[in-house]
Amino acid sequence: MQKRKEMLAMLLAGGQGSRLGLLTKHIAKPAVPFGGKYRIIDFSLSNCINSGIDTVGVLTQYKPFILNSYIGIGSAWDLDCGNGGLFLLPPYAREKGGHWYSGTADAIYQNIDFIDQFNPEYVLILSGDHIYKMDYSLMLQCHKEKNADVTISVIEVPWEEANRFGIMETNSEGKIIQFAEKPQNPNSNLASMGIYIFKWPILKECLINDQSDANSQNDFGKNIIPKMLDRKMRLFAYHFKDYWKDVGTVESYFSANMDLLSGESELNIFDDSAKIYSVNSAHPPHYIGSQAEVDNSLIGKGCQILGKVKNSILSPGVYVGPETIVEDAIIMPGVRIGKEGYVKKAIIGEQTFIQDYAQVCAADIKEQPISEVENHSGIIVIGNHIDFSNNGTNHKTIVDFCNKKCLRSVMDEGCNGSYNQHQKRRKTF
Amino acid sequence: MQKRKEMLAMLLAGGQGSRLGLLTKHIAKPAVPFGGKYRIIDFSLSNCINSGIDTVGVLTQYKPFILNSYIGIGSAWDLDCGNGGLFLLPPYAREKGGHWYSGTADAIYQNIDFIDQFNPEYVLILSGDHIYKMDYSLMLQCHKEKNADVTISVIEVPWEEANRFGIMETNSEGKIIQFAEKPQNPNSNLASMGIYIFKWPILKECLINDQSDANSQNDFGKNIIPKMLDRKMRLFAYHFKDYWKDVGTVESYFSANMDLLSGESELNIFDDSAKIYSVNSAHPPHYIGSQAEVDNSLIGKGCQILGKVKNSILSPGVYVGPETIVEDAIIMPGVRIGKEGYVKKAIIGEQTFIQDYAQVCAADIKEQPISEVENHSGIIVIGNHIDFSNNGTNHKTIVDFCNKKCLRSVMDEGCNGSYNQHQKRRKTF
Amino acid sequence: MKDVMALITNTKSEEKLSRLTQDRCIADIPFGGNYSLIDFVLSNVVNSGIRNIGIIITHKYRSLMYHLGSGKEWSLDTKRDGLFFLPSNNHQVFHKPLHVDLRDIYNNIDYLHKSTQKYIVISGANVICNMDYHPLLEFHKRKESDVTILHKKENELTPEDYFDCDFLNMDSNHRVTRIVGSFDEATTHNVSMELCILERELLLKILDTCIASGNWDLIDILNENTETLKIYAYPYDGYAARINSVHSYYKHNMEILNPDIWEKLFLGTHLIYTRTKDNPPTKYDKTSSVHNSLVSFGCAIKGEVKNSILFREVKIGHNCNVKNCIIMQNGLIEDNVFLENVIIDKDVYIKSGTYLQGKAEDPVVIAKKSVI
Amino acid sequence: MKDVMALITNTKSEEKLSRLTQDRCIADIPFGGNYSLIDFVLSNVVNSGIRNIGIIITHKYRSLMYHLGSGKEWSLDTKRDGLFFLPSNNHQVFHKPLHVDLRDIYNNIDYLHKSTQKYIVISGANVICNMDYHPLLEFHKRKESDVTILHKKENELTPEDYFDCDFLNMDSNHRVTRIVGSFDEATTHNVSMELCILERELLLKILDTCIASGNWDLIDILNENTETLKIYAYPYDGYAARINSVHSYYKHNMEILNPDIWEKLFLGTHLIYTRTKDNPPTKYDKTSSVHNSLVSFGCAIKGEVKNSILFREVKIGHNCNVKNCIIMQNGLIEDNVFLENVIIDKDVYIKSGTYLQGKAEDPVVIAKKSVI
Repeated sequence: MQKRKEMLAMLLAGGQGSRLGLLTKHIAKPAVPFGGKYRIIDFSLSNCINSGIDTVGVLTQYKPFILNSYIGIGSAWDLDCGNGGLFLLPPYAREKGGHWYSGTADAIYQNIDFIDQFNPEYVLILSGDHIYKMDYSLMLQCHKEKNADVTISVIEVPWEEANRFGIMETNSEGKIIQFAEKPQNPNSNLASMGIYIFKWPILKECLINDQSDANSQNDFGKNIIPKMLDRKMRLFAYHFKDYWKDVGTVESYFSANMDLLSGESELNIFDDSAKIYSVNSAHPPHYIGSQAEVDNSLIGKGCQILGKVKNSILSPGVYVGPETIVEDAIIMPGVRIGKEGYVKKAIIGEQTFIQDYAQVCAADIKEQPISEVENHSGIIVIGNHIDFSNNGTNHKTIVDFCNKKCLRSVMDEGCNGSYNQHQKRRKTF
Repeated sequence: MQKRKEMLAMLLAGGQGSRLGLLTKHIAKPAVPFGGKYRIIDFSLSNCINSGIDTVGVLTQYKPFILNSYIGIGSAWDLDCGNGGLFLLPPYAREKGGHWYSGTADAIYQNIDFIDQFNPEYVLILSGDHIYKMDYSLMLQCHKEKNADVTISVIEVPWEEANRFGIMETNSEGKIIQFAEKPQNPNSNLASMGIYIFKWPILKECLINDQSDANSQNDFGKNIIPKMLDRKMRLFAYHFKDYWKDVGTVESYFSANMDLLSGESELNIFDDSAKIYSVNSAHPPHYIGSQAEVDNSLIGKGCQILGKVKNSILSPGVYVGPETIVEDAIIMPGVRIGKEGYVKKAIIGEQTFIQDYAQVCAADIKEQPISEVENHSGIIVIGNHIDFSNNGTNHKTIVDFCNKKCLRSVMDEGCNGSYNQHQKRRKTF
Repeated sequence: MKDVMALITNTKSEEKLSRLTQDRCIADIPFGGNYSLIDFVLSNVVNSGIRNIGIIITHKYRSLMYHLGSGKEWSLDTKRDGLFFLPSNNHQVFHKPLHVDLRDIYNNIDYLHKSTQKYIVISGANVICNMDYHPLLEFHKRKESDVTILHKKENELTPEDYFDCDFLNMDSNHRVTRIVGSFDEATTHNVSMELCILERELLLKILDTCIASGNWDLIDILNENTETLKIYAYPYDGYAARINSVHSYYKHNMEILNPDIWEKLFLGTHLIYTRTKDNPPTKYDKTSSVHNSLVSFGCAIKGEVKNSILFREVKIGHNCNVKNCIIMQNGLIEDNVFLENVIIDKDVYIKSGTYLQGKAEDPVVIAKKSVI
Repeated sequence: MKDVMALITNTKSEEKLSRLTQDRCIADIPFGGNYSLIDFVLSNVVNSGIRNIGIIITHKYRSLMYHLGSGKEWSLDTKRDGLFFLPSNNHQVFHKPLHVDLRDIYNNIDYLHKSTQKYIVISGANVICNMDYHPLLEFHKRKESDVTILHKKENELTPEDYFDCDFLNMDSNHRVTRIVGSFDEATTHNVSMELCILERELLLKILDTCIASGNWDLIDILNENTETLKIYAYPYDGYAARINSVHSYYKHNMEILNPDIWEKLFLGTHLIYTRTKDNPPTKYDKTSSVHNSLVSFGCAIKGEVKNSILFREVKIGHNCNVKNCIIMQNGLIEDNVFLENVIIDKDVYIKSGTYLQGKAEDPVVIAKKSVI
């Protein structure tokens, strides 16, 4: 009784995301919290339902537990509908054993049977680590109008950054005539966003073809697309002009979060017409104390702010103690920061407890201090579930390390970890 | 805010089930339909919720797609509750790549983190291929009373079959003093049902221990339990006295189904007090035609019976054409059997179409006729999604093969595939 | 149909169904072995892609709310839109056909305001069919219609079947010239199916005129405006049954024993959803003999059953003879019972040896929870 | 608590809350920045492990039903038991305390019959607390009590707060000797929390006596039977607030700005669940200045806010000064507005330059959807 689907989406959510360091130590990249309320995958899944796509396969592989239980059957995005649905697609064992997904194209290849049962005309390939709002139905319309074999969503990037992307050269009707992965001397500044619409029969044939190529890395950007170009197939570019960010590194993750605070962010999460849905936790409204100050920040549910918060994003359930200053920071759910502390340009992982008087501020040193703390180009990242307040354990070492060596301030007056120094700074906030 | 769980269940649902032949060619064993309405896993999951267990991890590995989408987040069993929940646990990749589950104990070992987050006192280990109704809370009570390290559920088996099971020898208070896997000369007829309650800290220690043993197969029955016995730990047996069947082979699967038809089946699926829940499909009531006869059978929703059905189990959506006879058979969902056919002692896979006048009856020959048809000790098994009515394709070969060579009748008058012969038999039904 | 919402109104004129509506509304009358009447229109609406559905509830609605529950079975337990119960504060019985008392809708006008869809389908709950509304919407758009009413051409009319129908008089172009309440006035046999589509804005305008005029009968208002409003009739040619009396209830239940109709209604355009129940399959004993019957799940049959409809968990004892009967959920029929032309409501217990015979044109109705 | 079911009754005496109940019942009055009153008792019930819950609905219940939806947020969209709406056919206002009109329950007696649990908790919807019922059940069993009533010792009573309370007179063993309706007759300050537990069978027996006697007031019946029935009082010593007037509504909202009370109520024994809404986090502008306030999500704040409660999607413009206010969902406050001691209902639009000041003991209430 399954009716034919015009288009289904396959969402690649299995990558390790190692460039996000401690942020993906315990969870898959798409499950990393974002923007004081969301997880990264909320954007792609909300885009799907807002574009009228009700059938989504999510390819998982790396530490998927939290991602799986977060997604469930897609109820949070109304994807648990009778007709379609959300399907988790981990690698699996067959009669002759199992295969891990060895590349983006291989992940789709191993799920050809899954796609075939819906007998779709088109397949949309998405990544689970992009922050953007997009109506895929407009891209599909373009795909149909051009009678394309594949349509690739592209965005203009600054010329000086073009050498970091897969760059498309198009002719006047939008047909892709050349594709170069990270070109030294780019002829274009149209970068691939890693979002593809394929005619399913064509993609299927290309995937099967690619599998027999022993030299292939089974990757869309590196193998499938260049081969299609070689075979003179119809590749078209779809120009996307709104906000889009790949949050594959700590730096881009940090700046995408901070973009939400700049008054002019093109990604309007306050826009009701294409809501970003997420799993809602049962937190109460947040409380801003009598002595608190909150300035240019996003504050999530259930926070208790007794200190000062500036240019920061606080996820649900964060506690900021009295006389503590939090500035330019992203604080993950359930973090507790004690009193009279100072946090600057940092990302603090879920459920971590920062002790009273602690100083967590960006360091200008390159070394990796200790496994639970990382420095990514001046952004301090602290892992999940660490209790620095527990002075009895070996966490004390970390605390001392943070305070005394690693976490020197980048502020002009420096950071020597002294309490008086900190008091003075707090007053001039 | 996660509260401590007294006990959570881990359900082993990842095995290939190769002894079920064609029945598990496309799906995991726990997802195989059973009893005209259920899938095998319904029994274990219903037992959990009926025993008050609301947190269940399901370990999957072999072809889990249908199983995963059948289970979802456990709504069908009311396991999608705020406090606990049902969690699918496929093998996954870590920083250094992934590991497939190499044994029952290894599968639990790889999910120690999952269990630890609930901080349970006890862990219940279940299999996904048993047909039974059991209140695990009674077993837990026994476990607590004995202050056992592990309690193993056991059932009395006929002495002559004891050499096919893991056999326990117990002392007068139920303490296990000896354990033998498939003993030649059993001293006891108490067979392990593969259902264990462990103290979690003890199990965890045993699992970690077992991993460092390079010779271990990481199996509960073969390794973990014998080692615990060696270490003089407190192993107790819990006597289960009701209906229980491991449906790991075609023969046991067939007979467990047929047990439902014998008036005296100890497994009362009509009992309301401990319902077996399942995902309900939107089929209408079934229709019994004017010329139909139905005799000692279970008929599922949405069937259309125009012929004769005897001692059989028909799953939802089966069509039996006029003047067709179905006898001693298990027909899977959505099967269509044309007119004037004959099916005897067979299992016909989901969505398979049997053409008009076809004869599918048990053969006394041992050879494997063709890949879509198997003979298991006289029970014919036909695979899923085969359209024998499509004479244009190479399925014709299979049909002919079935009719003329493989599928000889075991009925006294023999089966020569002739239509007249069949007509005569039908009249004497 | 993302741009369409639906309102399901509860038919209030239930005199001829009263033996089945002692403690339920018409929308919740059991039908076809497993369903409530509302399941059909609700499944049609959902399967046509409509996701914003309001159900007007007037009285005796508890069992209906229990039946619909969270709306999960119809995929309506969603974050966006979903299923809304709209209480009518108006308890007056209202007899005009199409059975749309606009006061009920006006009473929930903020729901209409809050909804975002352009079109609205308004339907009663007592028509049984399996239909996709896409062609209706296409027709509505193509004709640039203001209001499009669904109708069916019925050639074998009896006054008994259609005593409370509306008939659509129309021109050759399907434009409705008048909606008439009796067969005598009708120029054709085009029976209204109590379902229409119009723009939400137009409905709001009509409600405005209601306040001004004090006339709350949609049919009256349409009849008064056949020149200014473009009212079209869209013909439905599939199987449809209208339940307005015990007579038609019995007749149409028996009708679906025809395998063609059974297939059209249940395996046709789409599936009909209903409340999930965890019952085992039906058990046929060695001694059973069942012919030309529709049997739900969880039944256990030992005796003879012919031309009958058994709802779930019906038990039929040895040596019973059940002919031309409808036995609702949980009926317990002991051994040696004879039943012919009987409708047995839920939870009835018929003791051994009972003999009950109704007439085909006037079946006996046994009330819910009776013990006989 | 698998063996306990719950009935939530709707308090009917709403004179002193009428400015907040124009188009909602008391159970649906917004509270604490994100909740409806019923969320507290419903979360207590669910978190105590009760899964079979009936809610008696009388009038103006549409918004309540919308709020509760499928029951998903409270994990009540289950196959077994779950959430049931029980219509009261009784529209008469009934003034006795504990607010249990047994006619409402009798009207749904088949729901009671169908339920399988041994005990039943009956509670009103207008008490705010975060409580686990396990100790109450333990107490009830230990005392071999017939009826156990929850109470709280209130030492700082004002007539204004407790004008419609019941007080429990009891002996040293917590056995209730009399339930009195006014403070003057009370021998202690033990205020009834409008929640009791008893066996379902006993409730059915009491309903039998109601039919015989014509007296449907549970309190009367208990008072008449203090010797034959063992009625005990179980003391609650956590934070609890009883909402029975605009005065107490305002007072208790302001009270939860105390961080200790905020923590006890929301992060105490368990979580308080409410309807899910997909709103972004709240945005604090560079120019904002917020102190001692409770702020829900989806707000955007540019001006000054002090000692106030903002529900979701409230927008506060530049140069505003908001003090001691409750602003419900979707309030749009333009620039340069001054508000002090004001309760603003949902969807209100306050234009630039407005100045509104109420008294602390008698706040201004701005009705839903007002434009000022």
